[in-house]
Amino acid sequence: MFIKKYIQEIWGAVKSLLKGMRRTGYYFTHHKEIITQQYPDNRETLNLPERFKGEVVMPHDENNEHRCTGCQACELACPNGTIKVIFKNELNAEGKKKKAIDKLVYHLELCTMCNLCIEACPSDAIKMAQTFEHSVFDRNELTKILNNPGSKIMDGVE
Amino acid sequence: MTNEELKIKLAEILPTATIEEAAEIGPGWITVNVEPIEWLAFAQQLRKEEALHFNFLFCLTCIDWKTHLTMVYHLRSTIFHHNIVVKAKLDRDKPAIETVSHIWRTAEFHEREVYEMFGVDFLNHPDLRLLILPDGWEGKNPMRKDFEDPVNMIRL
Amino acid sequence: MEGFGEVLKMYRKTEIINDSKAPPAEGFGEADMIINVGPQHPATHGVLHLVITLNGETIKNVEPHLGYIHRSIEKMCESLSYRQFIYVTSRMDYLSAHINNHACALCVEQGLQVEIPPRAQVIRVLMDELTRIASHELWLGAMAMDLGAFTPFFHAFRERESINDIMEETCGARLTMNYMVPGGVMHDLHPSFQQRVKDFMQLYKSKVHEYDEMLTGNIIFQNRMKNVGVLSAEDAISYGCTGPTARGSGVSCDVRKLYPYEIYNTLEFDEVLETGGDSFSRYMVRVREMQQSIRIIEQLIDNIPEGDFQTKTKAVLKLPKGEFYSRVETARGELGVYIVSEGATTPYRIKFRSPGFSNLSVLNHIAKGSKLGDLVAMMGTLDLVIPDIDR
Amino acid sequence: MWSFSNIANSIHEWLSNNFNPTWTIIIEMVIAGVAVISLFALLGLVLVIMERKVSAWMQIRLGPNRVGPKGMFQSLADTLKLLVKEGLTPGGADKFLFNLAPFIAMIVAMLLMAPIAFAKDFQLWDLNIGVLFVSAVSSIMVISILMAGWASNNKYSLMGAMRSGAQIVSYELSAGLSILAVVVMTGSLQVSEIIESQRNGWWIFKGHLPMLIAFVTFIIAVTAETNRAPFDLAEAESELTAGFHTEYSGMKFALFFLAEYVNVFIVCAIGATLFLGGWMPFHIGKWEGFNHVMDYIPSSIWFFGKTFFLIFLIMWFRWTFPRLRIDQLLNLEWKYLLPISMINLLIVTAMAILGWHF
Repeated sequence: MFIKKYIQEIWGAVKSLLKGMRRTGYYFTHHKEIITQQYPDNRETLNLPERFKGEVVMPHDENNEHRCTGCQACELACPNGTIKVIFKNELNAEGKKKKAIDKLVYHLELCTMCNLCIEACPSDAIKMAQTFEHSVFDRNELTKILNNPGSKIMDGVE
Repeated sequence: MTNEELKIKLAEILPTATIEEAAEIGPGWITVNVEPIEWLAFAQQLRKEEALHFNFLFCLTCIDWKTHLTMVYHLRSTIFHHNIVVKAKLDRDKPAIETVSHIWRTAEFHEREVYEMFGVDFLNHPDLRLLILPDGWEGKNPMRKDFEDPVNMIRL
Repeated sequence: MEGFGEVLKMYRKTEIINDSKAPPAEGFGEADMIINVGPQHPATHGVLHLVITLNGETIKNVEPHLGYIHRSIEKMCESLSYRQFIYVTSRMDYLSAHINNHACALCVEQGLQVEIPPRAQVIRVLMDELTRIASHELWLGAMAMDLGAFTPFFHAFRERESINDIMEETCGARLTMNYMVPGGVMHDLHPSFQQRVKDFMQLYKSKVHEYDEMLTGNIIFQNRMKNVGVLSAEDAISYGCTGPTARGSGVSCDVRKLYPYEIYNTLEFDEVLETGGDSFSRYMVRVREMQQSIRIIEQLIDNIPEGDFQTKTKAVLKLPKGEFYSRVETARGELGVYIVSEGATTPYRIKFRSPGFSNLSVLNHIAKGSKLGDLVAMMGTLDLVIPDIDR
Repeated sequence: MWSFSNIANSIHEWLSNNFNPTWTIIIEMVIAGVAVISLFALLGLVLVIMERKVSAWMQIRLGPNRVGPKGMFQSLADTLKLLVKEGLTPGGADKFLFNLAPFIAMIVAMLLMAPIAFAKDFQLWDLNIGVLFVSAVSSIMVISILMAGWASNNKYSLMGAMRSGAQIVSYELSAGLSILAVVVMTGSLQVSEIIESQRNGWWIFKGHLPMLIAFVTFIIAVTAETNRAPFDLAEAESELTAGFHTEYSGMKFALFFLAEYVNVFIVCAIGATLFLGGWMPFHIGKWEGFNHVMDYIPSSIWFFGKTFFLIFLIMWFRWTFPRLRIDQLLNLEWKYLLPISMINLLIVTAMAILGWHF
């Protein structure tokens, strides 16, 4: 009786081990199941979803105009102090002084891609870009100015 | 047990406590304010009383009100599923309260955390040492309102 | 193992490295030694530091040293507004970031007294369950790796990655989604969401038996897990264990069942309970819980109501004076968010009752007297996520 | 038929004609030594890339594929990296023992090469106690591990070394007993004679079930003896970080690494020699045509094919199974493998006496 149990035990153990080996053996011979990708090689075919939060950018149109009014909503919404709006005074068409953004400083190194600034922006001036290769050799390069030099606010955006 | 019955029962156990019902905390959670001196006896009864059977201490924390500290114990029963909140007001300069780590073992870690973060002295705690802060931490208790972190990333 | 002890005794005379100021554990004998597991150790999956008193291979005492990844999230939140603080909590239990955010959003909504549109509720629950599966998949792989089986780790990642892809498409990020906002969710579902979730469920169902072949049924795995780290129901309650850790000991503690939030009371699912209390029971609870999550998703995926995905809330949120407590069931257990508000735009005090912190405290209790190799199995089945413990 | 023995003989003749006998022997030894060392290096490179590819495919990964065609030179790059790394000796370590340990591991692995017949008539030293020599020398391996563990002045290393000691000492028994089964059948300890006895069929086929059991026991025991998963308790990554070689770095670590792989090769070569007929081609009874075709395949290919099949088997184990615990490991040996192989040896002996084999 004891011998029978002993052998049964061994047989059950061996069977369970063989089952596992069959599974790994299956994957060893079925290379179609491989899921890893060749990352730097597949850059061209890499499709990131349009909602992917890579970094904050400010889209400009062909006339080098953006939609940012400088309302500072993004600056207030940011939990980390990532965004800083710097103003300048500008003369508008009627010769009146008008406040406009000089620089929209964005610290990528502080950004956590939480999307709160985009949600807060009333004029859709900023959006998330799908870039993700952010590594640089100098940390200062991570501090970005989002508006292009010489850019202006688009007409009709308040 | 309904909240009304629970209130009556709690008042029986500890007549000196003030019992209030704070609807916003949870669906009818009862808040019991106790004196720190009475806390240990009250806790033992909460745990032992058959009809109450508060055997699960699921949250233990402290609030710094600048004038005083408040210990907050969230208790529930795994049998009856009723919850209560027990609060005890502590002196801010020399906060001390009896430990409940022998009643609810989970309090041992939570009390160590409160000890280092708020400086509350838990009397008769088996192992009251720093848990999260590095060994040899000197200075103020970090979670108190008057603690200023010398390095503040956001204000850099 | 007599000789082993002798050699260790000799070795001990040469040098004792003990960075702990703790008094030596009770009954620290001549042949005992102290080793530091962590803060850099393959089995701790993070920066957990365990000071272990060993006698040969037998553990006499385990003392966790925490704080290596303590960011004082509770203190940070005191200076963040009610919209902002939610994203920080993704960094607590980063494997179930979504559920953490959910708890915070619930708590704020409780204070604001806002109604969540049904569509948002369904989206939240769907995302929660997907996150739970993803978290359990990672746990499964990591635990198998702790026990020395490397291959299931990659197989588990295959399923997890497909969930992450779904998350990426709808929420915009793979791990720390920040998809919850007070009043609903940030975006509407992606148009291909339903199809991709169905694809995922098909993948999951076609692969789930592989884990039974490679782990659950494996004799070595069973021997490593059964009767290891036995936790009784009384101890589980007393130590404040929640989630699969407590359910493995037969303690019914599923917040989704006991204190249902969102639409959980309308859903059909079982609370998974095992009575063994050992590592294998905890393992089985998690494995079966994944199937329950699949069941919940199956009920919801074709019945997502139309409508708003977000209630409009004010730009600046102010909670009334008072205290608010909300709890959800994360992949690791019960997460409580306790907000004390003074009526300002920022919380006066926030306490996160993290499941990992309480679950860790039980480690010393269950590890005493077992072998060093068992410690790994126990840590694996407690499913410790260190940022969740340290906060 | 092209054969190594012809080459060896012609070299020997040329040397004998040009030098006196003493120089001949010295030069021949140097050639043999160089050959062994280069085989060593080659085996290391091949086995490392093989392990990485096998593990990758089992884990639904692509595996190394950057250096060379399909990543075939990856292990060369690894070697280069390890060569230029700093070989650190920890402060509290016993420097002499610490630095000696990897070399002992290497020397043991090299010694074990001696009695292995790589092809027909291609053997360094066909000594008459070949199998005994192998099982005796392979036990020295534990010394190097113990040395490394002790000298590192690291508790993880020490525990790894201690585990490894307990493990190797116990698994040596069942490995020895299953080797004995073949020795009993053959009646000789000499490697060439053992191979010769399998001319009409490999022992695993000739010996019925008992030989199969002996073979399985042998594979399990040598997996444990070479500290490979699921018996890699000496390294036990998730428990002891890297066990006995936690403190080693650079080339000293590489030597341990290499010794491990060469040991795997050697035990598999022994297994192939004892159970699968060494360089003997695969023959099926009276199928003359088939047997003739099999004979055309060079003997070295037969030998390496069988060896690499066994190596693959051991790798397959490694990438499938979880690790055992130390007490379960010893239970497996003392409660299962040892009694089974003892009884098995009795049966084999009875079979040998009664001639119940083909």
